[in-house]
Amino acid sequence: MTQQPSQDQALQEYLLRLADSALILGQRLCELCGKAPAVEEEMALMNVALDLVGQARNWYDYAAELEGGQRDADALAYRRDAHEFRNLLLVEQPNGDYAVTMARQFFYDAWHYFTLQALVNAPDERVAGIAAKALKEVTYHLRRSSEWMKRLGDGTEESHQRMEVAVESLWRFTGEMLTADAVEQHLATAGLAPDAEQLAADWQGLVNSVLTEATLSLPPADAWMQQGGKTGRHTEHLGFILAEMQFLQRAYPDAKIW
Amino acid sequence: MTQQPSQDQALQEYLLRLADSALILGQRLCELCGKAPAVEEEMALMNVALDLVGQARNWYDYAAELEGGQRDADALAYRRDAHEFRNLLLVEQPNGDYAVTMARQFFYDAWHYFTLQALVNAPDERVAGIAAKALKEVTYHLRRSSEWMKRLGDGTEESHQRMEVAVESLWRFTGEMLTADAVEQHLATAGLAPDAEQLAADWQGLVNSVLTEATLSLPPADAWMQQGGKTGRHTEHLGFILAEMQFLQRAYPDAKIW
Amino acid sequence: MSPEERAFQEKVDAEIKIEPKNWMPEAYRKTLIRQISQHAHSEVVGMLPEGNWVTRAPTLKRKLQLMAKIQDEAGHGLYLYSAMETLGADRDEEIQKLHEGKAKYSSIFNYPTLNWADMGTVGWLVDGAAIVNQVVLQRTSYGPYSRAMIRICKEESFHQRQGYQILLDLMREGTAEQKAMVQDSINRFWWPSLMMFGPSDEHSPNSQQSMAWKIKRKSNDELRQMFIDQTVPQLEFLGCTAPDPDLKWNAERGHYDFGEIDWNEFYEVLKGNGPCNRERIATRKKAIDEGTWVRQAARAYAVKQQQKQQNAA
Amino acid sequence: MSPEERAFQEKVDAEIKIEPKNWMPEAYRKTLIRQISQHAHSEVVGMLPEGNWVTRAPTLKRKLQLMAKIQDEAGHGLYLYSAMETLGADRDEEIQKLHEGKAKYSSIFNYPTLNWADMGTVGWLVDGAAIVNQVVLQRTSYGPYSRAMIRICKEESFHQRQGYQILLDLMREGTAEQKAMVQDSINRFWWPSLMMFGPSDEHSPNSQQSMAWKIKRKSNDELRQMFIDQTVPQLEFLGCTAPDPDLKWNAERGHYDFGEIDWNEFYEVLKGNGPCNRERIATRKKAIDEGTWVRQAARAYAVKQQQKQQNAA
Repeated sequence: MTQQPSQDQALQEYLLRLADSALILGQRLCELCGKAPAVEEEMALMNVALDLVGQARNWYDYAAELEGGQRDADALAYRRDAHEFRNLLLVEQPNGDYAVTMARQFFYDAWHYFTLQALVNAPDERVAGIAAKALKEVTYHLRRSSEWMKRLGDGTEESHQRMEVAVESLWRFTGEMLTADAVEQHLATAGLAPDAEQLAADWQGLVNSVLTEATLSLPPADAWMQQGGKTGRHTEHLGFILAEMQFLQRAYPDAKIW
Repeated sequence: MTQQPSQDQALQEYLLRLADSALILGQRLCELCGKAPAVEEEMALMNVALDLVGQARNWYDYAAELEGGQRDADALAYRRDAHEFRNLLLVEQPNGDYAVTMARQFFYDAWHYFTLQALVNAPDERVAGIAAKALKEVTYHLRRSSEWMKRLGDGTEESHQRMEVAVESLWRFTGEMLTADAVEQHLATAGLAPDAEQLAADWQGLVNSVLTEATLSLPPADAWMQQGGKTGRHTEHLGFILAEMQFLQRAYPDAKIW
Repeated sequence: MSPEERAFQEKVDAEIKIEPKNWMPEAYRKTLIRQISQHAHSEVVGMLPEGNWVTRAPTLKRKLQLMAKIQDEAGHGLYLYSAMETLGADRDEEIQKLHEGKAKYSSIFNYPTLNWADMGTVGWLVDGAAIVNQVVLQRTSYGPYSRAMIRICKEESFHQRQGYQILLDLMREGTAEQKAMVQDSINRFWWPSLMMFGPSDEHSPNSQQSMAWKIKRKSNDELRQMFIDQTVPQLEFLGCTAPDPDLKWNAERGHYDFGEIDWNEFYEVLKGNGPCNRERIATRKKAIDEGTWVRQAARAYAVKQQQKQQNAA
Repeated sequence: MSPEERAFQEKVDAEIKIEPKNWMPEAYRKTLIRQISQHAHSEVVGMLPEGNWVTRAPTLKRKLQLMAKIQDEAGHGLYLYSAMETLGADRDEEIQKLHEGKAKYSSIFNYPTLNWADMGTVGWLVDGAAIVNQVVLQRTSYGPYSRAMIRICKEESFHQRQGYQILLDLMREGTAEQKAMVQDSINRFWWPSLMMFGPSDEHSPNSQQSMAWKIKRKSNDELRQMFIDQTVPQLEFLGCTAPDPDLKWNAERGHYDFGEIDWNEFYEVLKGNGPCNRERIATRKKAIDEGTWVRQAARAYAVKQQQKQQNAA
């Protein structure tokens, strides 16, 4: 029984990681509003972003409950500074060109998909429920971003070149997703987080097969990986994202409703 | 004597206009840190920005005193939202390429120079003093930006073309500087703001001569002019500038020192 | 009138929808292409003033609502471009015209969104004005356009209620600063919304023929009056005012009287001198220009896939 | 040793400065060009982590201080490039090498600045470490470099005190959140600052010759120890801790003992795998590349003006 609170804390922390990553990627996609390469993409990007922010809200709601209700989902999203955010470094990277946007999405979607697949079976009904709903959405996200990897990788010479650059430049942010720290190891044994080895194998398998089909080079397996997002040590980008996203809540702290 | 408070209010409003324009242009120049076309330009841009933010602080200090001291200069700079800002629309426009950066600077410097030249003789010692100090700095700013107008206008074909585009695209924001509203008219009669007609004539004279020397086209005299900055109706850019600039003061409202 | 023309007009008069394969006068086709493409462009350009706040939406709920609204607008753009294509027009060409300043879009989107309450006001007033237009267009004579309108109107009405709710919440439970945002927003959007119905009837050139073809079904001034009559009670319910000292109920007419629109501003915005005309077009042009390589890649990939399938067969 | 070489070495030994026109060994020239260009690049790249916060400085006073500091750094870059040019090197070529990853700059700038307190810590620890190096370099054998160092050191000391004052103010009068920023900042910058002195002496290849030429005057480990000894009391005065459990006063040695540096991290950052290597170089390269047309225009204009003057004469 003495383990119980510590597992709750670990779960709370883990829920914030899931929520923050979804929110920040959703936010990055919001930045693209009106700037996508086609109207169809406007719709699809906003659709994906909408799913992600919705999922973030569900995870925040549960995290807030576990915390004891001092803060609600909006407080978690809008009143924490960068060092308190637990999102993956990958999702805070700038949109770049559409190759970067899509490579970032694909690497994340693949991780997200296998993560949710594990969480669907979590012994915590709430986690399993949110994951099940999210998994349906993310299955589509992954299909879509995989398709774009192939279209751009195996499209024209220019698109191939751009996608090679995108994959190479984002690769260093993928290691963090596949390495479990103590929090995640602890939860994995309780079935509340995916088994790290399995997740890494699944992710690498899928990524290898999609990159290969997309005629793209596979970055070296021993590439140096950046770490830090999950423990609040971010890149310089996150501060600017939050300054914009949180402005109204920060500037009008007395507002009770919006 | 019943006029006195109204003149103080007008002066307060006018000081905010001077301060906000200097601050926001300084902020835009800060965004260029590390991104200028040469190290010499890094130094010069930061130097100009430093002068402008310093001048803004002086004007804010005085405006805060006239207000009665409820707010200090930092509160004026960091705790007002966009609709309370009184800067010219010109200075909040994005940096664009270096032609845009320099055309924006030149149009502003020319206005700034003639404005300060008038304020040096203001019957208010404080205003005259701040203006005198600023005028020395702005004399250099104007010389520098005039030089760049000529270098880029009469440099290469590419630079000429870019400068033509820059001048044309920013022209619509220059009318606001040269049109006095009731506040400025009221102050002008008391010698606390430049005479609008004189200012417009001086500005147009200088701008015409520099553009001509720079082999650049003069935009039509009857071009449509955007208005609103001086009364708080801005372009969509200002909100983003403030979200970034004010983040720390907004996010840590309890901080007494920084 | 040729026999074909007569037959066409008889169908229109009998409220039978014209379908893509039916014969239609060339001028009817052109007018429709112009009108539907303008409408499609408006949906897409209309995403920009909202995109301006979607990254700054103040709560998760409002952010999700705004994102859903923007997604709907992209969807409307797509339906409308499809309806336009049934008339033989090319989407890329029409978009090209937009970027060259040769095609129009609703002028309202040349006004900036300057505070959060604008997300309410745009929903309430701008979508509200659009709906007044569009409700009538549900009965327009061209089938695909009429059907697109029916679907779009339903979603727009939802957006309009949501927009009004934003304002109502702020006015009822907001701080003084928030209430001031709402009034400021209404002050800025009131007149531009009235301008959305176009010039007054005496200055509206194409209206007569469009009425006969039932592309247009009510005059600009009629629609404007309808909008004002339905909007003023909502404005009063909010506890806000309009920036129009002449606005008042006229019991004799059974309508609200209102002040003279600043037609000078209207025509300046139309000419490209609105606060955001340049920015809106520049943003859209940049998106499509910078997306060229993406669309090319997608086409190249599709061709390769097709070839592979053919080779396999 | 040739007679020239002997004469050169005798001057160096006698602490007589070598000046640009004096004969010098080719290896001395090359080593100096490499060292001074690295130093110049470091000043310029070093503006970026501060540029990251200059738009967000929390008060006008701090903003002005930071702007002045950045301006000084650009100035330092310029002096140093000038000193380097006296050795026959070309600034553009050396900058090109930087952008191609062939020239180095201080690795410390590959760490991100993540909170406002970093603007204090960078001044205190990073400039502090730089000064320890530079104070010694004021007596370096090459005249122009030595003189540049004297001027730079003076300004750097000012920056360092200002940086420390930021931290002191936050620790004395700040909120709990602000104090946490300071400690977090020190935790992140402590080890990278110690790494600024380079590899330990046993792994430092070029040191011996540089010592003989008096380009270098103390070993990496000596300098590192000096820095630690002066910094720990300041750290304690702040009321903060270092992320090093082995850090403690050794009365016998009369120095602070400290833990083993993570040389793996050091070499990874050197190889380009630091948190910001790519971003820093990409930013600089973009600035110079996108500035090409500006510099070309300035040159073209200068030529035209010269011609005009000649024609007039």
